[in-house]
Amino acid sequence: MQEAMINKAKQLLADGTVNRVMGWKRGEFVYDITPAVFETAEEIDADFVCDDFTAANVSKYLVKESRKEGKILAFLKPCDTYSFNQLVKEHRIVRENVYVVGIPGGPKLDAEKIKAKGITGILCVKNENGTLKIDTLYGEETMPYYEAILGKCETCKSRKHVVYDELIGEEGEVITAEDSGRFDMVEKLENMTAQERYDFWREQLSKCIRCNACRNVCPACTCENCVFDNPASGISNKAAADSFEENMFHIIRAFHVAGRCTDCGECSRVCPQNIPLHLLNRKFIKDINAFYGEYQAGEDTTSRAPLNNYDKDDCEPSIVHERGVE
Amino acid sequence: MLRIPVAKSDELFAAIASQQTLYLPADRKDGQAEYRKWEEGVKLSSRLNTVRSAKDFFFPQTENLAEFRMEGKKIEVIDIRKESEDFVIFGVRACDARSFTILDKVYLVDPVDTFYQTRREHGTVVTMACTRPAETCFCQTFGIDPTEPEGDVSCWSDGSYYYFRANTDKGQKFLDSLSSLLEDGDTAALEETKAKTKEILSKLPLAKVSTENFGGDKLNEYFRSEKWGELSESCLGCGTCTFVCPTCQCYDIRDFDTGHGIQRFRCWDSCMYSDFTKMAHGNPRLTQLERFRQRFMHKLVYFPANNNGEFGCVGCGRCLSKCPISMNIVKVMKALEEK
Amino acid sequence: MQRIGVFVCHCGTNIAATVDVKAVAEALGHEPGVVISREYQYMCSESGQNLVKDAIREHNLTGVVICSCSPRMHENTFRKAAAAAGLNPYLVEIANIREQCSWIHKDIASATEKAVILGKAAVAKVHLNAPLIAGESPVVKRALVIGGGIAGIQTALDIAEAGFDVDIVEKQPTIGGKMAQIDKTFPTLDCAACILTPKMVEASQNEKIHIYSFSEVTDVKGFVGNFTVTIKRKARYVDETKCTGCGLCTEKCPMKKVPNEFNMGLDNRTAIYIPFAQAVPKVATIDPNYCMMMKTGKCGVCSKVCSVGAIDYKQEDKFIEEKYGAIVVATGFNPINLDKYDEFAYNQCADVVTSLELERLMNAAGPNGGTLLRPSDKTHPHTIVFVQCVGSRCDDEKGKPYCSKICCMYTAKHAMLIREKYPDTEVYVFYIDVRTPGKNFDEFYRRAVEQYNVHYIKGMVGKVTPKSDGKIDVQASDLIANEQLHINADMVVLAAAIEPDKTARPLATMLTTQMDTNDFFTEAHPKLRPVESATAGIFLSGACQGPKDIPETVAQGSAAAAKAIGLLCKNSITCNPCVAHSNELMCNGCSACEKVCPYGAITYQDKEFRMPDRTTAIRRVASVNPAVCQGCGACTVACPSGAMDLNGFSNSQIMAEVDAICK
Amino acid sequence: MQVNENTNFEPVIVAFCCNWCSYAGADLSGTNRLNYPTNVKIIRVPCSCRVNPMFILRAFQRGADGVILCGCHPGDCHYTSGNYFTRRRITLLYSMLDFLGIERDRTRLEWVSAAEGAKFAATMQEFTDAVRKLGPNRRLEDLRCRKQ
Repeated sequence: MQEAMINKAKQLLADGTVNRVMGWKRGEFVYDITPAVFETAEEIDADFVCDDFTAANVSKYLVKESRKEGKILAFLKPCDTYSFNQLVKEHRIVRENVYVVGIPGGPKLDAEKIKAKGITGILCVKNENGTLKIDTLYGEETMPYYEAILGKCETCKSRKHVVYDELIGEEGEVITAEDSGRFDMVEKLENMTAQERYDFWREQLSKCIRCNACRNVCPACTCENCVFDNPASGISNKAAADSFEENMFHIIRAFHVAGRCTDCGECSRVCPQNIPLHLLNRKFIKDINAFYGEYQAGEDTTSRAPLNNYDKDDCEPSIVHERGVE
Repeated sequence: MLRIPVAKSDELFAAIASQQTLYLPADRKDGQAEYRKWEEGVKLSSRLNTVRSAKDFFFPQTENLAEFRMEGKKIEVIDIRKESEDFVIFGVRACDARSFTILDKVYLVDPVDTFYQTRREHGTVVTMACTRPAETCFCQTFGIDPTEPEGDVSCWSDGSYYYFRANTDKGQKFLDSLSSLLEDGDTAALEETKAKTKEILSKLPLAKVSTENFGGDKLNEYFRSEKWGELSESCLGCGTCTFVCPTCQCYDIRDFDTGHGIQRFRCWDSCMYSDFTKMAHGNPRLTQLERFRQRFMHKLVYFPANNNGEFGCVGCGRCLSKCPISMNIVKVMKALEEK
Repeated sequence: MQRIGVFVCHCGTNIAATVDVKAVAEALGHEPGVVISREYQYMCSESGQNLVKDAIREHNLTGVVICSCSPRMHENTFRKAAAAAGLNPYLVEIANIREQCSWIHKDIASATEKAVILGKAAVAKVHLNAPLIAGESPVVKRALVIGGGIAGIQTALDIAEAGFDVDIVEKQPTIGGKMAQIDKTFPTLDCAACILTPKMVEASQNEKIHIYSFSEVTDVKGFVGNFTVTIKRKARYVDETKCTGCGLCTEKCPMKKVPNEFNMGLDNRTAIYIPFAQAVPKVATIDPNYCMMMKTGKCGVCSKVCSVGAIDYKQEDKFIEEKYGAIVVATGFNPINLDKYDEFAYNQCADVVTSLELERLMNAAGPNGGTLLRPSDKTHPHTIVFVQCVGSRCDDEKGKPYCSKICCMYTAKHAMLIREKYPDTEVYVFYIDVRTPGKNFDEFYRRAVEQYNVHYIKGMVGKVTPKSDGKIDVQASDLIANEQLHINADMVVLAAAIEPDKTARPLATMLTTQMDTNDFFTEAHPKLRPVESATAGIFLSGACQGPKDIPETVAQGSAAAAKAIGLLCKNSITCNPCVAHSNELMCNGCSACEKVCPYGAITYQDKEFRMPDRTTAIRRVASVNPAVCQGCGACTVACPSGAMDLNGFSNSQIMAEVDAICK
Repeated sequence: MQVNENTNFEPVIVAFCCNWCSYAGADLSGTNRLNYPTNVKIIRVPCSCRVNPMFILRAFQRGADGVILCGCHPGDCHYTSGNYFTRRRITLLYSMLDFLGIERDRTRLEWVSAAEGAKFAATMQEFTDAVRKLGPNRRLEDLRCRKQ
């Protein structure tokens, strides 16, 4: 796959279709891959990588890149195409300036999950028939492949590209909620008592260090000036000085992307404290689906976002009282 | 050397906790470690290090500085400072231990930050030598020997025993208070462990990372480097690197209206944030490139320039594993060195 | 530094009996920024207002808080008083301590405590109030009426009567609309043409009225008082200014087999045609789909016979742009298409007709010159069955959920006319209900039943089957007698539901007005603003808003005219200054605000900005038209970055109130 | 759920009312002298759709024990569609607060027309009682703002 992508990138650079390539650059270790823009075939040959660890969603970079001179080639995984489309819809990405090549998606691997097994000194990771063989400073370790799959890939919602100019590999299918199980955890929480839910979220959100990684990586969070950075908003803050601020930041963050979040899972991927932030977004998605009909943000560029829309027969907020457990 | 069997660690922690509050790295459900107050049942983590560094104990993420109360149209300033209690941080790694000396250079020089100072005075640092360094470790780059950690008390483990050595008066006092538990013992097994660790250290992927091309005199060489553009391109501008960093020491001061008074507090700030240098007249660092450059220039050039060549990094590797897009100081150093 | 004055009203004993007004004034006097705090018997009285005015001047106040009755009562009074004393009226805030405090509480201590909190909230808010200046926007003194049916004609005549220029845009070659096709009108049974055509002539002769027939609105820009409308003048291949309407061309045209729309396709017309004798403008139009000259280049008869040289085969669509202060929508209705109603055999049998077709069949200018004959064999029908509610009050997707309102009455009319003219004809009407609210309506219906012996049967027609002998079998149920019926009919007349014209939906988009799910235009308020749309400056006339009969349509046409005249009378409109505004530096250009704005007040522009890195960039940013914005604030919440805020109810003002209340 | 029935707890209740229906409805309950608890303090907004979830959270932060939002009945919005947007936003917000374990009875949305003075008073009484039963807001408060 990587080979085909490199060839495609070099070809499109050579024929002048694009003047830059958005992809991933190899790092110091097997897993520390950085999104990068390549301008020459030499750079691509040297550093371009696409493997089990190229999980980063590069769509958000295109907000800036698509406003630069010339056209850029972007390799987008199925999940990334949803983010891309949503940004096109919100006029954040200039579509004409991006040449989208759809590439197969994951599952990608999560180095943190390997480390959480106590495996340290990772030098090399190989998947051999469902077993990860990990070469470490302390000898070879193994673990089941599926246990190292990135959280966001475990509950993949779609292997279908919703936008592309060209496709490498075969097109996949949208995965149903039943098959992906992506709402299972939300449902589990919904079935807890209020006290249990409260305790769960206190435990999780109290870990927050307000590094803003979740916000800054989020392809839906592209505000010119975030309300949390704007002293005039009345709610700006830097570090949570009280548990309220931890709650508020995450409620508002999720609310601001409600109906726009494509469920790309980047927020939870980057959280240094492993807070399952995607559950908040998924709660909104699940509610929107249940209350206002199935809606997948980023699926198209024309439909009205559920929060900018209404139906005269919408349910009342009292529905909250009728569902689940108090 | 004074030692205690690992099996008796609960007894040891109970004894410490009976005198002062004890904090130590403990495992969280999610497979990561964090400092936690010791109480019955809390186990010392076997992980290499905590997500958040130990700097939190002396320089917490938020801290109240003063309060103002308004009575009618009068304003009263209230000093909210309370004498802090003595506390012990157990199991600090060599990198984090070194970070305290770096923070001291910022906060204990004139004008002394008395909030920081008070905490330093009340805290006893018990370090723990590393035995299983990770691929992200590069403390050696900054002259740190993880098998010989600093701190008020240094501690080693060979798997069977914890060995202790006091480095300061405070540390000595601490060990004295535990004398009934500690026994003198042979260190042969420990030396063997250290030797093994040293062998691993020499094989670390980042063992060769060197500071020789960096330092206070490199301002002109690197400030205008063309590499910054490419390096900072993918930076999200989040504060993860800053907030997991044991040596980052910047803060913002803000006022919060509680409804019955104003709380003046400080909280960590990050030079990666767009409003970090925002002033009344504007912002001198307008792009992520400038902000990104600042962070690394500070650690590799400005800090040594002002602190006798000491770098503002301890090689703990937290930013290497936590940066959402895996951009970090090692990559920056290597890129800058590439001419 | 703020200098705020607080004025606490006793309202006689209305407030003072349950709220310790002195204590309230005392407590609020200690609030930061408050420099004077007074109480008075009746703050709204002249001397009370003078107290406020004097304090404003004497203390150079920057804000005023009145603790009194509801702002819905006296906010304007105090705003005017402040303005008279030289303080911007929007620097006044009211704390409602009467309706929302003294009148609902009995305990003085707790009512006083609450009054103080409400006062504090108002003080907190007024700290953040900004002086607002109501903008003015000029009004173009010309109205546009879209649709030239009876609704549009009535509206245009009334507006012209008031002395304003008004243009009618009609997509057909003539004005007149559906009423021109109707034979007689209920409940008076007078001839529709006799009352309509004089109005058409009046419209065409009125100097203030300009008729753009055979034209369509293609674009609407602007806002109340200042719309710019693009009108497409479709090519009719006849020079309107030259054509005298002599009709010679229509006589000579060799292409005579064109279905005549005016007669519902029941007879034919020529390729060059004038829809009907009294058409306005009386100008010929060439139908390019049938004209031999246009299709094959061989013919040119009309051009040869036209003595004034009005024929122009090369004419093209023309676009003109006009400015208007007000727009009245009068796009009317159409009967629904009955293709899906196989059970009524509408497409299978020529003798199953719609009510509008029946109108033409009975009309003197119709295909049979006014004699009612079966379309199939031109024989006189002896048994006619009327089927009500075809597609009206319908649950399934074939029809419409609403009542078309006019069918009961016109069916009674048809039945009566037939029985009057052809007493040997049996007339059956199958109905669900007979709905006859309206002046003299029920009497009319009863006359049909009692005097004219029309057979009204409550029940549904199940199936209409054409038989080989030319008769039609109508199978129905009589719900009252509870029996199945078979009627051997000669003709079946279907009361087809009516629906808004298909052009209405795209027009609503252009006008940024709202429609309901049936594509009827939504009025600004269902009870209190029935002829205005929610978009300022757009008014609704006739059946485009909902099914209506002629008198109602005319009444609404005149009402819409009155509203438009009210607007056109003004030289400029004072805008509500409490409108949304966008901070362009923070705007993402995402369009969320635009999507939730009910008024189309938000537009996007690409603007050049100096970026942080000292480059310039084109950014898409929202801007609010203050003349159109009504200040609901929907956009402020839709905006994720907080770029959108609302004057008078800003984020910071509301949060200051929250803080003050919760403290 | 913790119930504080024996204490003298008086909840702080913030009511956001749209100018055209609910605020007028509140005025009407005043005009008709229909009593409801003094705990309720009303903030006037042009339309219920002006209420940002931020305001509701802010109220809880600053010490409110309950927040109620009132607007025109669906279909009767002065601005034609504002309350439809409100309904979606607030439903999702309340559902999220519930998801985080915040007591459901602390939040409410009620449609009150200008003619429904009696409904306004009854709703406020009912809501205040419900919040009083829940006791002070502890799960979504800011300790710094707690009254000393």
